[in-house]
Amino acid sequence: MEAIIETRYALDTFYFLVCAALVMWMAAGFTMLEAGLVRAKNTVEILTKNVALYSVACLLYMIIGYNLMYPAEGINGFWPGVDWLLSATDHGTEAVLASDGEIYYSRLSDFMFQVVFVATAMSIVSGAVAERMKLWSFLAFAVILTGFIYPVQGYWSWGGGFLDGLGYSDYAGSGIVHMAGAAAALAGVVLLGPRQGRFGPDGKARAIPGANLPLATLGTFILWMGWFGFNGGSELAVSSVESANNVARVFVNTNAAAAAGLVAALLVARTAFGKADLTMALNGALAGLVSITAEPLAPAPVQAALIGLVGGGLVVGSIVLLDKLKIDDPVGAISVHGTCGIWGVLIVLWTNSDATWGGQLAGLAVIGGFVFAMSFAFWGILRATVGLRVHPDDEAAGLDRVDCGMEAYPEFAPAGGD
Amino acid sequence: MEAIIETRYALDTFYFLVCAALVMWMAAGFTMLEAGLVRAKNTVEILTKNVALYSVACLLYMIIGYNLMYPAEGINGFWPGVDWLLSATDHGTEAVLASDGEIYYSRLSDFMFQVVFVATAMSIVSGAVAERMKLWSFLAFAVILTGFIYPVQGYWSWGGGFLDGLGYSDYAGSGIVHMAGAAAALAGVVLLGPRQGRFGPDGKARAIPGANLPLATLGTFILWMGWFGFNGGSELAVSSVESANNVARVFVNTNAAAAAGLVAALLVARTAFGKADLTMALNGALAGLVSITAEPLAPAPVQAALIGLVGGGLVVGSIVLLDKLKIDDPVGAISVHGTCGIWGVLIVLWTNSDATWGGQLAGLAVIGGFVFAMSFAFWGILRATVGLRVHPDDEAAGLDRVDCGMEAYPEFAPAGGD
Amino acid sequence: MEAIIETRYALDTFYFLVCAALVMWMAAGFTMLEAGLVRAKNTVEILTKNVALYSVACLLYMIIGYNLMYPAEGINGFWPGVDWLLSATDHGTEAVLASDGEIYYSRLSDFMFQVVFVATAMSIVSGAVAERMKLWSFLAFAVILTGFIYPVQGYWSWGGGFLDGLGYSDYAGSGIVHMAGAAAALAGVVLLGPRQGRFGPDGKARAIPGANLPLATLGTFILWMGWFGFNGGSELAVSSVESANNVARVFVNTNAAAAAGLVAALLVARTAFGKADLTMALNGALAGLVSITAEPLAPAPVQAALIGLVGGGLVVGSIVLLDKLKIDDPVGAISVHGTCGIWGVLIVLWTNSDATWGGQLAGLAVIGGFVFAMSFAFWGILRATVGLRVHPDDEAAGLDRVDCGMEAYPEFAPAGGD
Amino acid sequence: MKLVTAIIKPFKLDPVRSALAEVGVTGMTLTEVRGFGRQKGHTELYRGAEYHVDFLPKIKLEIAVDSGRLDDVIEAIQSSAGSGRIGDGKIFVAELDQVIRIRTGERDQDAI
Amino acid sequence: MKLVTAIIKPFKLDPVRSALAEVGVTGMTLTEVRGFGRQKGHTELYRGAEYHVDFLPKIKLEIAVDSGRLDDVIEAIQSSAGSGRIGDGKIFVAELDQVIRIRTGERDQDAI
Amino acid sequence: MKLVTAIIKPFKLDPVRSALAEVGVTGMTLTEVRGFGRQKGHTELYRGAEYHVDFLPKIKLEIAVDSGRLDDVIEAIQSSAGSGRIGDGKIFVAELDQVIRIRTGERDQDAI
Ligand SMILES: Nc1ncnc2c1ncn2[C@@H]1O[C@H](COP(=O)(O)OP(=O)(O)O)[C@@H](O)[C@H]1O
Ligand SMILES: Nc1ncnc2c1ncn2[C@@H]1O[C@H](COP(=O)(O)OP(=O)(O)O)[C@@H](O)[C@H]1O
Ligand SMILES: Nc1ncnc2c1ncn2[C@@H]1O[C@H](COP(=O)(O)OP(=O)(O)O)[C@@H](O)[C@H]1O
Repeated sequence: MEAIIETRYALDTFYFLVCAALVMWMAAGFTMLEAGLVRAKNTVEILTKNVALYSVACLLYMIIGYNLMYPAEGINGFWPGVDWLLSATDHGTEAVLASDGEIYYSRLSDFMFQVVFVATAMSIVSGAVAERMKLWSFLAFAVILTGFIYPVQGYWSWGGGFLDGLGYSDYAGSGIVHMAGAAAALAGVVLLGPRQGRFGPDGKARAIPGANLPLATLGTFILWMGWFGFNGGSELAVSSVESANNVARVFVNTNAAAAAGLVAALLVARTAFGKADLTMALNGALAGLVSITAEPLAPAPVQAALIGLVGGGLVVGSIVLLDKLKIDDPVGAISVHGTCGIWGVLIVLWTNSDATWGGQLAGLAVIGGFVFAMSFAFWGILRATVGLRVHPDDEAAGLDRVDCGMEAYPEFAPAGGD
Repeated sequence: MEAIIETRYALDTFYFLVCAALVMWMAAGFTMLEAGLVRAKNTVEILTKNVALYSVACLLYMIIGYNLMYPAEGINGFWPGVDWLLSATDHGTEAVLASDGEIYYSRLSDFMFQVVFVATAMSIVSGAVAERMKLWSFLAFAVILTGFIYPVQGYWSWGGGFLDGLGYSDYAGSGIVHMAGAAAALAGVVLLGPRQGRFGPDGKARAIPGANLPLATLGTFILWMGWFGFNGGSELAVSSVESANNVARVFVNTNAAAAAGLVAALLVARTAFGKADLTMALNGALAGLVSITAEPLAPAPVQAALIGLVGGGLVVGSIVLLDKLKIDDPVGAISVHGTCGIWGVLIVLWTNSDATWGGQLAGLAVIGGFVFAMSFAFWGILRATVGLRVHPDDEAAGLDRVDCGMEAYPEFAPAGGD
Repeated sequence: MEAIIETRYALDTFYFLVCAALVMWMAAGFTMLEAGLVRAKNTVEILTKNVALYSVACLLYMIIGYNLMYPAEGINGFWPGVDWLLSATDHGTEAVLASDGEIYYSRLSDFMFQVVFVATAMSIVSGAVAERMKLWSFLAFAVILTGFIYPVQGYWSWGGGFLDGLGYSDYAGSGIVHMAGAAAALAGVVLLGPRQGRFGPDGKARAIPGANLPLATLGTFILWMGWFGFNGGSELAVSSVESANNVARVFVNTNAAAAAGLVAALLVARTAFGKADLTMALNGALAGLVSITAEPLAPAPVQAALIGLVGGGLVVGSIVLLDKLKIDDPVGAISVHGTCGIWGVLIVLWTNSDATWGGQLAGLAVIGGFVFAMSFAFWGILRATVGLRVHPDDEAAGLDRVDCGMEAYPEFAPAGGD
Repeated sequence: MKLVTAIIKPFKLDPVRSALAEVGVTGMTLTEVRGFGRQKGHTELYRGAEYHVDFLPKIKLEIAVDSGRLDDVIEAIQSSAGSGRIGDGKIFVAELDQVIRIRTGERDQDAI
Repeated sequence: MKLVTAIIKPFKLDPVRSALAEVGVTGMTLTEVRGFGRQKGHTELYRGAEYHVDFLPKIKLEIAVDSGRLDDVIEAIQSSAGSGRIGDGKIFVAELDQVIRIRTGERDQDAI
Repeated sequence: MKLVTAIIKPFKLDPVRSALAEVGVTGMTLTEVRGFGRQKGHTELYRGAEYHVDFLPKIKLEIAVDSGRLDDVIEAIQSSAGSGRIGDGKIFVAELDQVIRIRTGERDQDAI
């Protein structure tokens, strides 16, 4: 019997780690997606932002974030209390055996899984503010988001804080991770303004095509794959028949929602714009994924597909709408993660009878409001001090030269001229 | 004891899901491989085809395909009967415990694994018909192949139909997946004709170099990695000593066959053409993988390497031969999956004493004949109605502009002129 | 009880195979990293080298290398004895059950895990000698390194040879794999000389920018992900509470070291050069990974981060120093794997109280000395016979045309002129 | 007929094209070039080693014009391409013997 | 000596090259350019926002010829580059003072 | 004023630029072109099928010079661009009517 408990502990831990590796892989997905959708002259900078933000997120979450989000004992439902540095100790074999199944996976495997989530939230931001924000201001914000803003609101739902008490239901984080990232991004974009030439003198949106669509496609596939870990790992266990079934269902639903989202966006774009817009299709897949993330378990696969389908349609509309509002989001991150994050949180009500309107709306309002407000404040401080935006000449010449001193494709693309 | 059964069920399910994620990843591999081997002006279109076909495959297999291929009860050995929509129910814990090991993994994990296989079959087609076929005709065919043609022939072997009864042996689908995909592709290519300028006025083949060989190489590595899931998962279990050993052996053999295929193709190309042709080497690795797929378990690793070695040599010859026959396959898909699929099915006879000449030949004839004939019919209907091929001017200008309205590399490559 | 032993055997085997797939994936990482950091005109050749070296490594290790490194019975602590061809037999169920936990994973899964390690060692070499070495000379060396040099020194530590007896401690191979690869690379680079134009007439280093930095970034992410398998799999077991905890800790530490290495290199480069050098940041992440590889288990996560941090700083200094010494290493492989490999082996002393100065220094001296000397000899023989370096005109025109007869990006980049 | 060749900064393309349209220019040919002149390039560090970017990206416009329109065209370019900063570029004017429209075979004035 | 500059559609390169070979042209220089003229570009939607492609890909061939061969060369280009559709391109002819072959130092006629 | 156009081998750019600097040339415009001439291209096999590379990569330098400096400039290019092997390239010289510096409006000699 003890051997069985050990084996199950081992299996659940291993499952967690496999899922963590998949979610870590999403960092590469965001990087490729964003690098494909910006212009050549801003590519090194977006790459640098992405590798650096992942690293900053991992370090900050280790230094403070994880302890904030999952405190040994929170001060109250709002404030988790401060405790520095991730502890290295893990559950002893005896404690596990004595716990009667309560302790069923390694603490550090939990950290590993959680740390890649915070990186995901931050990755959402980088795409939306691309091609015009100062590198170091961005990284300063990354410190704040991953070390403080994200963990605190995470504590409210997943760490046992007051949102959990209000019955807010968000399986893998449509709201807690995705909408949170989008709210931080939106605050940044509002303060930052659109890229030069993005809106004509007549106010109409003008396209700025991405430099490398195969890269954007690869990024989407990576994200799709990584999402199996993101949602699949959020079951938090696999070692019983029930949890194994659940994980399988989460995989199937996640995949179905993504596929339906892609098809919906492709068809909507074809109808509205007359051509098969690949970038919309890619956004559609991600929209489907975000939409199903708040509840990938309860729906039947066909329901999951429908949820993704609506998400895929929504994202196209949202992107066009943001253009109308002159909110410039080069990669569609706010629409994918924000609009569809909200949709995902609300549609939980359809399939999960435990969820309540009150709980879901409270979650949206609290997370969206808190993250937006805090982000707005920090972005604002950065703007007032070191500045958020590069010099217009540097924006014209490209951020790569200014911030990084090198070109992404020195032999293919003419560097931004001056 | 019950806990053990549960744990093994969980382990087998988890193993299945990990393998499914790896096979899903192959969709990215095909996409990158094909995007690297076409010209810049057709790249967005091939990307769109690939992301869309994967999505269509997932939806169609959920709506009808899976039930066709694995019916609760087939009508007879040929016709599985119709049953719509994937059911959401999975095995209850009690049923599992009572089954005496008969039920040992989640039904939905099985679906997840199977659905990525059908996508693989369809991915094979997109490469062969690249650079000249209409996007929407292609996607219409994808609906037919993944919703009907593939599942029906899949039922005959893996679903318990008549080919299974005839003793056809195909471990992971050299015939059922790969040759089937190649047969559908061949039918399409025959009806479609070669790309403009592919064969000179003198009838000699002229090269049309691919635009991005690093992408093609990445795609090959992705496929190689994903194949561990493809073949490794086809053992269908891992939780006993024997099955675990088998999975390990399948991994080792799969890897050895790919490595040997690559080396063989590289050396053959070097000898025949005088230079180290990277694209042939990549095809060689895939050829080795396809060759071993019908029987990756029975051979000793050295035998596996020899099987892959022959496959790697065969693929080079097959590509040159198809050129002679004026069959234009931009990525070599028909040679890799068709020629080596046949070789893979036949060489089962060497190492698996249960396989019979009769069974293997029957499998090849039935699958190849059925898929080719049905595909030819559907492609033919499409050609007669909406048309298969883009206008010659549009082909010259590039499919990206016509079908997708955007360029893959707007800053690097001049768009196809007109 | 028997069922439990079987399940644990299965779990440990499966874990091994998952880790092996991740390490195999590192081959793609090295390929993309190197393809991104060379010029367009040498890209096909570096791709060909990488796919071929992986294949050669897999075949040679199967033919002879594995048996050399892990002989049934070594002749003595220095010489393992010769035994050809990987055997196909694996542990029978009875033997496993009777072994009292001694035999706990499949032999072939062990081979699978080990074979991807040898490929890693060889991958390190290809980057350092890029853009000027003859393809076939390189592949000849790959045969020697993977079939002989690496396995023999591997036997000394991991196969039970004399270094093991001296107490040399190297968990996952900072020395045995990484420094070994770097030593082989250094020997090659010394005999090969720098690329044309790399050092000015004044002796000062001149930059030769890489052609595709998104590819280099992707490669780094792939390596980072694969390293979870590299280090995580080196625990060799996961099925008990303790081993599961250990694997989790290895994951966390590996990730922390990489993140800290990246941040350190980015900051050091920013301070020293004035700009955020992306390529240095990427090297920093890899430096962190190599640094933690000799002991990813003993450190607390914060210690792991510090170890990686120092590694990330070291690598920048080492790259600049090698430039001063006119040692031309296009991708920084010698600094990443050599300098940080040494650092990694030494810093084991900080956190692992079993390690001794004597053991660690002996390991460094023996491995570094043996691999460098043997490599120097073989490179020297190759140079004296078939030659190591391409003709200067061919180097100017690009290796792609000479060795492979094709261009990596025929539509984007002008081929190297002549 | 004259061939006017203008080397301009890439981001000035749109204004120059508009200005030319206003003086009745309906055709031109654009080449991406790199220029070297008084405007100095820049030195960067890549992995700690220096590299010099001497040639800066420019756009070359070639415009065949009727001699009578020459001054208008020059004036249009000059007023629209200038940023007042070094590196704004140059205009070269050369004589054209013949101009032929391939499609119709029209020549000279009619072909422009 | 004359410098013949032909702007043609990219897919006409092969026929033009053959036609030139037939009239004895053994050397030329090719540049990838983009052209703007009567042939209108196209407007696309990318993510729902418009962008205009005004300049279309063209190929520019520059051929130094002996004045005596000029008419043959023009004729060869005209007959091989035409598709009869708008955008077929232009031929410009200008005078060359000198031509020098770098390798040998040969000049003018001999250097072509 | 003259416009000197030099077609050279790409790897000769650095020596040519230095040689030009020595004779006082401070500005030039560079275009990546492809050349066809006596130097034959090469035939490759890609996946067993042939393809011909007829046009080889070259660099075109355009240099506006004062007529008085013409000979120096030609001499500088010729002595620095030659490798003595076929395909070294050509120099073309043509008359320029006008040169204008956009930034200042300076003309002709002053604008070079
Ligand atoms: N003598 C010349 N011949 C050809 N092109 C020139 C010459 N001088 C300058 N140019 C071109 O004009 C561009 C601008 O010249 P530059 O001297 O930098 O600035 P400005 O014209 O403002 O003095 C250069 O980048 C180059 O392309
Ligand atoms: N005035 C001009 N100066 C320079 N190039 C021109 C001029 N007019 C046209 N061209 C070039 O010729 C190409 C074809 O011209 P266009 O007017 O579109 O068609 P067509 O020659 O059939 O009337 C253009 O794309 C452009 O490159
Ligand atoms: N008649 C020509 N008109 C324009 N460019 C030419 C002509 N002949 C040669 N060239 C250019 O000069 C380059 C070198 O010419 P080529 O005949 O190969 O060698 P060489 O100058 O040594 O005889 C060619 O690649 C081409 O760009």
